[in-house]
Amino acid sequence: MRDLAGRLGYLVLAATAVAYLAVYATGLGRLPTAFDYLSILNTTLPLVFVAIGQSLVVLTGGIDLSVGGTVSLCVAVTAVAVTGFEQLPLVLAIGTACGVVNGLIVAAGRIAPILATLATLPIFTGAALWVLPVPGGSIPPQIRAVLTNPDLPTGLIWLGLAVAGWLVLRRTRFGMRVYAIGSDAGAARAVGVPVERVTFGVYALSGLCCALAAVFYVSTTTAGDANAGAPFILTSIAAVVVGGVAFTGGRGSAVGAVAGAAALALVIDVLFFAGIDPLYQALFQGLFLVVAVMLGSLAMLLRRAT
Amino acid sequence: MNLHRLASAAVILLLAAACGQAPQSTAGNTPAPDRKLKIALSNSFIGNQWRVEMENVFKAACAMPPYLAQVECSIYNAGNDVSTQSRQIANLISQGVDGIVINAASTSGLNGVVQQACDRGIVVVSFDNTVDAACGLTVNTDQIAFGKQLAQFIVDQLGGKGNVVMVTGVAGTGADNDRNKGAKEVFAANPGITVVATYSGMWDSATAQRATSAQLPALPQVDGVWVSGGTDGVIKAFGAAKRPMPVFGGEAENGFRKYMAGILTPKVTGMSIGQPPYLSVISLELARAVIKKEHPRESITIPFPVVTSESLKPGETVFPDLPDSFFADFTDSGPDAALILCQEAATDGTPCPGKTLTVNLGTS
Amino acid sequence: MTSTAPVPTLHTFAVRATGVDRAFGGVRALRDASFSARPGEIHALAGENGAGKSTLIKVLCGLVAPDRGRVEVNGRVATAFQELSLLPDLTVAENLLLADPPRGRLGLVRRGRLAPEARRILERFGVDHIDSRAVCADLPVSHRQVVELVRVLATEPRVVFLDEPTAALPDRQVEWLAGHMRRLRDEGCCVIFTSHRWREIERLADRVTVMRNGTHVATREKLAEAEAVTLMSGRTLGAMYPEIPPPATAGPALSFSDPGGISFDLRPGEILGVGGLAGQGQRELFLTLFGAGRPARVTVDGRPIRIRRPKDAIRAGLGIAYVPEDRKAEGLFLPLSVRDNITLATLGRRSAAGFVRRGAERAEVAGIVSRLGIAGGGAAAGTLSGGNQQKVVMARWLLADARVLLLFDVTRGVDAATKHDLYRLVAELARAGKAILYYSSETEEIAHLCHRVLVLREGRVAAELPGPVRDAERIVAAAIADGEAHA
Amino acid sequence: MRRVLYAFGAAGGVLLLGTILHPGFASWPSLQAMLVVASFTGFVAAGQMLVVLVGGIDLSIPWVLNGAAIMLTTTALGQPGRLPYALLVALAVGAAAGLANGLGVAWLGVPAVVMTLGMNGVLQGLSLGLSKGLTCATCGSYAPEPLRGLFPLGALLVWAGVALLVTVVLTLTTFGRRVYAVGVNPRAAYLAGVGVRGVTVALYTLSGVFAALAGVMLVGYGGQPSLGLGDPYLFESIAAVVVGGVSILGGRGHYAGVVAGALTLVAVTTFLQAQRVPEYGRLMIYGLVILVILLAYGRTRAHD
Repeated sequence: MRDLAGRLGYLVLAATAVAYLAVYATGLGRLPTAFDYLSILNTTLPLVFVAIGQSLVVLTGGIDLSVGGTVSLCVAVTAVAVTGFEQLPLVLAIGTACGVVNGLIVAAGRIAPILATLATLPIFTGAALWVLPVPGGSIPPQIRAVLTNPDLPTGLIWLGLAVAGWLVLRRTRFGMRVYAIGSDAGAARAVGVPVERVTFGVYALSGLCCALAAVFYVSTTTAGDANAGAPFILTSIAAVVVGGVAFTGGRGSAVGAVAGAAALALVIDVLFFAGIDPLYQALFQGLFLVVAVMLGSLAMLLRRAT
Repeated sequence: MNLHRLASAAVILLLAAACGQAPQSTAGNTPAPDRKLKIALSNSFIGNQWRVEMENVFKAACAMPPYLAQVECSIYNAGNDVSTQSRQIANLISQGVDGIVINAASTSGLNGVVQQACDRGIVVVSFDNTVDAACGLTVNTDQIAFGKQLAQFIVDQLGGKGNVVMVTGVAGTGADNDRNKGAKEVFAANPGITVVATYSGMWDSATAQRATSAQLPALPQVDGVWVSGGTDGVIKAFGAAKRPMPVFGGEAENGFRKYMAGILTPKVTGMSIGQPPYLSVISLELARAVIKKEHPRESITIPFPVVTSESLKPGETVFPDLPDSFFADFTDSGPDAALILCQEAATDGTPCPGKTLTVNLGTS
Repeated sequence: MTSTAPVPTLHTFAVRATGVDRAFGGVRALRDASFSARPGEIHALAGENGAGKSTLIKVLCGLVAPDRGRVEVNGRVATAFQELSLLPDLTVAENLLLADPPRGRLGLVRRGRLAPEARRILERFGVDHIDSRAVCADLPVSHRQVVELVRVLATEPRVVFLDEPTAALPDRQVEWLAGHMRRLRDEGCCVIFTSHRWREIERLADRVTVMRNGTHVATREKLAEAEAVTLMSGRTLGAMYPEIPPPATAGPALSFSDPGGISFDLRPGEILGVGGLAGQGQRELFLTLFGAGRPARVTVDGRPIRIRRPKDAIRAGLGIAYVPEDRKAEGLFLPLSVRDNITLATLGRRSAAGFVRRGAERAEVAGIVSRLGIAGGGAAAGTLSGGNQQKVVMARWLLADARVLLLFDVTRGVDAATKHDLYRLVAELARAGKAILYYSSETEEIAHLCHRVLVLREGRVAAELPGPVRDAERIVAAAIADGEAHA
Repeated sequence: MRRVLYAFGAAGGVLLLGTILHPGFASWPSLQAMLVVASFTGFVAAGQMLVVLVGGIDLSIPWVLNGAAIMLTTTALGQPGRLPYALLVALAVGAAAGLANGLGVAWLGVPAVVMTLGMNGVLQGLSLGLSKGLTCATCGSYAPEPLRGLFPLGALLVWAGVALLVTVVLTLTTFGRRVYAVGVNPRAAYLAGVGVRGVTVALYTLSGVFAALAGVMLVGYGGQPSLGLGDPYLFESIAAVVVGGVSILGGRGHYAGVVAGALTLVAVTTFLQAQRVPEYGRLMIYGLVILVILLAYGRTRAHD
């Protein structure tokens, strides 16, 4: 049953995918085409990356509300400053720097993560507005062709790399320590895990993931917007919980969060093809979130009962 | 329980379905003349009155001749989330619609998917918060002129001398920036005018009221107020603080116009310019006309309806029975009107009884 | 207290602490404590609960910085903590190999190798009945304790601290542990352990250091139990326990009958001891009776009553009270005032229309505080000493007029003087007609304080001894009789 | 208690700075205006604080507030006679939403973040769907006159009433004692016979009621609801609660501090606007102020 809770993300994704196929087929009388899959892939990628970063933080028992600001800032910088591949490291460095600031406040300042990142959220958002006061900017087509090519599934490569990156991370000592801290920070410290350093690293990685998400965002939309990050705050948290990562830390995986992100994207399509009155859409999205997580809680309860 | 395998199987099924399907060209460029056109409205956020009216008039227009017979309409909201809106537009492409009318969550955020729609021969018309993508058509008012005209009105009323407050909109959006830019140009050109405060009302009456209330006590005498949106809130704040009413230049909220018309007291002197909600209907007509090849493939800029305290007409440009937050310019007026709509179209989205809608796209 | 002896090149000590002070909040856990242990010896650290053993270990292994004083360590240190330091959501293998996981090329952890490698370690220590892929939270406590010990022993340290390593171990595993301790000692390692079982200290230790009240009392090679107890408590063995009055002859205050194998009557004024090795179902029994475990059926004054949650137990027409061993986790609200802590369970009785009647409350609190001699009445509960904290929890239930007291290891972590107070209090409560169910991890206490002792094994009553038993060995004997068959 | 003083100190500091740079910044009319604006945050934060006191969080505030505001106007139809009934309906909407949150969190074990986030969506869908986007032309969606007449002084009295009520409930009643006990140590509270789930459900319900009250007051202030009415209050309520010295881990904090927190936030915003700091600078300074206060509290944590 522990396994069921851990695999919640895959199950929800599978169920949503089946529902998607069903409503699509009944609505249009055919199955989705390559175009549909490609556009799902490309529009989901930014959330996938933010969700990976968020899941790392949640695995240590924290939460990162500042992802909204970090994504906004990196989107702004990407749209304004990136003229070729050589500037991409700059964006990644800025995202990581945002994460480093969070990491310092959380690990060294010993401020609760939700508060630390609540405070840095407006700071990063303000910086984004400063960089890009009006939506605009651009991204060089050669970058777009490689990242989110509208005609070729290049996004699959990056999705694969992201998942592979996670699997590699999971196989480092750092990865093991992330779980150790989330499971019981006090005990982890007692067995010699450098809790502060790992916590710091996790927030830095979350910042890096936000930067990656921002680059993909600009690549799909071809321009920047300083308010772009705001929706990612709550959707990334939703993706993480739907993906079966426990809020108490220590349980779940970033791949689950990726599945959760994909499921959330598919829900939009399910609602679309099911012809739900647009005014009621939020209702179903809210229910989806609560029910998905309730299934997870139920699985845990059953496990405890056995 | 092998749920994991089950899940994998479902995903594989999904992918298999992807490979099994040959990519299909979706929409033909010229539909058969007898077929109903499919035109969809993709709106970003339904969270304010203007957007609701905009959808309502769209809905009403679709239920009125000639659209009733010619067009099959659908409406989608994306909750101000760019990726949701992009998903919806992608799904519209899959559905094979003929035209998409967009009010965007981000002027830049939909460029990618709009380009894809264009590539498939779909006519894309964006309005209000328009899309940058070059292939798409736009229907809009001139936002810089909006800012300028309101500012000029204030300057003229004050005789070129006095203290002015600017209440701006949602920072980081194109419309806010353009309006502010226009206004600042005019104020800067008049050395007698001092801008004593600039703050954001978020295009929301309640927010504008709160921000103004908090500001006012620290402000010197204010002679004119330029408001990007939420004007009635600003007036209420002045009233609550018992400050003399300055000259207002603002949006087309019914509440503002009620003050201007003296329906609410105190009567204020002002100019009200609207971003008309019927932009959605004009966009619908443009899309229809372009698809039917009745109109060149061109963007249009429509003049915005302007009223002053003197020119207001109850029942036409100000509505005593409707809420303050209502946008009073849901219909155009006058002999050269782009279109005439009835009240219930805006309030309930129901068609105006026994009326055929004629939309004048102008000569452009 | 020679503070700066030059460090010899050939170390005569493996660890050494000199003049160490350490306080937590207002409580001084260590005061001018000194300690030294040599390589190649098994060194027992003895002392009552609250004497500072655990804190000293934490200071010696570097987990807690001393406020003052000096700590020297030679060689790699590994520590098994009293409160287990296993990570509950990780597997046994991950826990064992967290510090040094098997790595392949690129330095990546070979996750496939984790379980087999861990299994090899478990085999090496002869405990391969534990599944290395199991998640620790799912294991029984004794297995977790074994995993914790294996984790420590497998690192081949030069200095090993084992804090109460046998507390949750069945006897056979104690033998197993003893074997490994001796092996390490013979390999030149310094093994330091604490235990509350004198038998183990006598059998295993080459030297014993006794601590009391956070400071060093004596270090000896041979130490008889009687003398040790005197050293640890500062008083002689016999004087520790008060006379217990005979129980009332009235009918039972409470009858409990569990199809699982435990049933008993508890009479007013009776102190019924629950003995046995640690983790044999004592805690579950107490929680069940209090409604915090499985739903329970009890008979009170001939009436059957169902207890499904603590509220039921507290009401139930009889007032059952539970005083837990882990005050901080289960009993107290540390940042709240002593008053708030004491009156929480009885707020309803001192309120009018939902408002607390503060006058009545003040008077009652003042009464109970002075009756129990709780020091620091107005302060936050967190600033009190362990003994006073325990009294605060007792006070809560005395105010509630509880007729049945479930006292679960209430003397854990309490200094000798307070312990003595608590014994007197227990006797006094019995005299006042309270029915008391008593468990302690120190079997001595049960042997001396109880009218009757139920010895539990694997959740069932293995024996019932009439009390006072006086000789703790008899309880232990009853607890382990034919126990080997199960282990 | 020290944190409450810090919070008031912060508010006073900002007002002082404002007065130095802008004479009249802390004059009574100015103060009164700021107090009114702060009161909205204060209402919402009262509920948020109660939930935070037991280690929870309420993210459903924006649409509970909106839903209640819409219910009020569509029920009252602008007629003073219907006001009491409409008030009851609006607050009941808040209570129902809060109750559902509480039941989900306490009985079904759904994490508070998820439960309340989902509830926000559910309420958004229901509010928009059932009110058809609020465009009920016949109902003249106005707050009845008596409610509008509350401003400014009446509203401040309502806030003072709420402050008094919350403070009295938390410090003088048995319920308040139980709240702190649950917040500090839920397990021990359960073992002391406190109905932990009941307390939790009650607090979430109250949070819903306070969010609804904020909606009612905002409608009275602006005269009518707008759909984005609740959006600013989500993060602002959390910020007011933590600036007010309430521990996010639960069990510690006083409403007096939250009042100071709400005032501080409004004073900072007003001051920055008066300084004509551009939007991006305002956001950054706002964040920095919260951060500095948090760090100041962080330093004192070891002592209390």
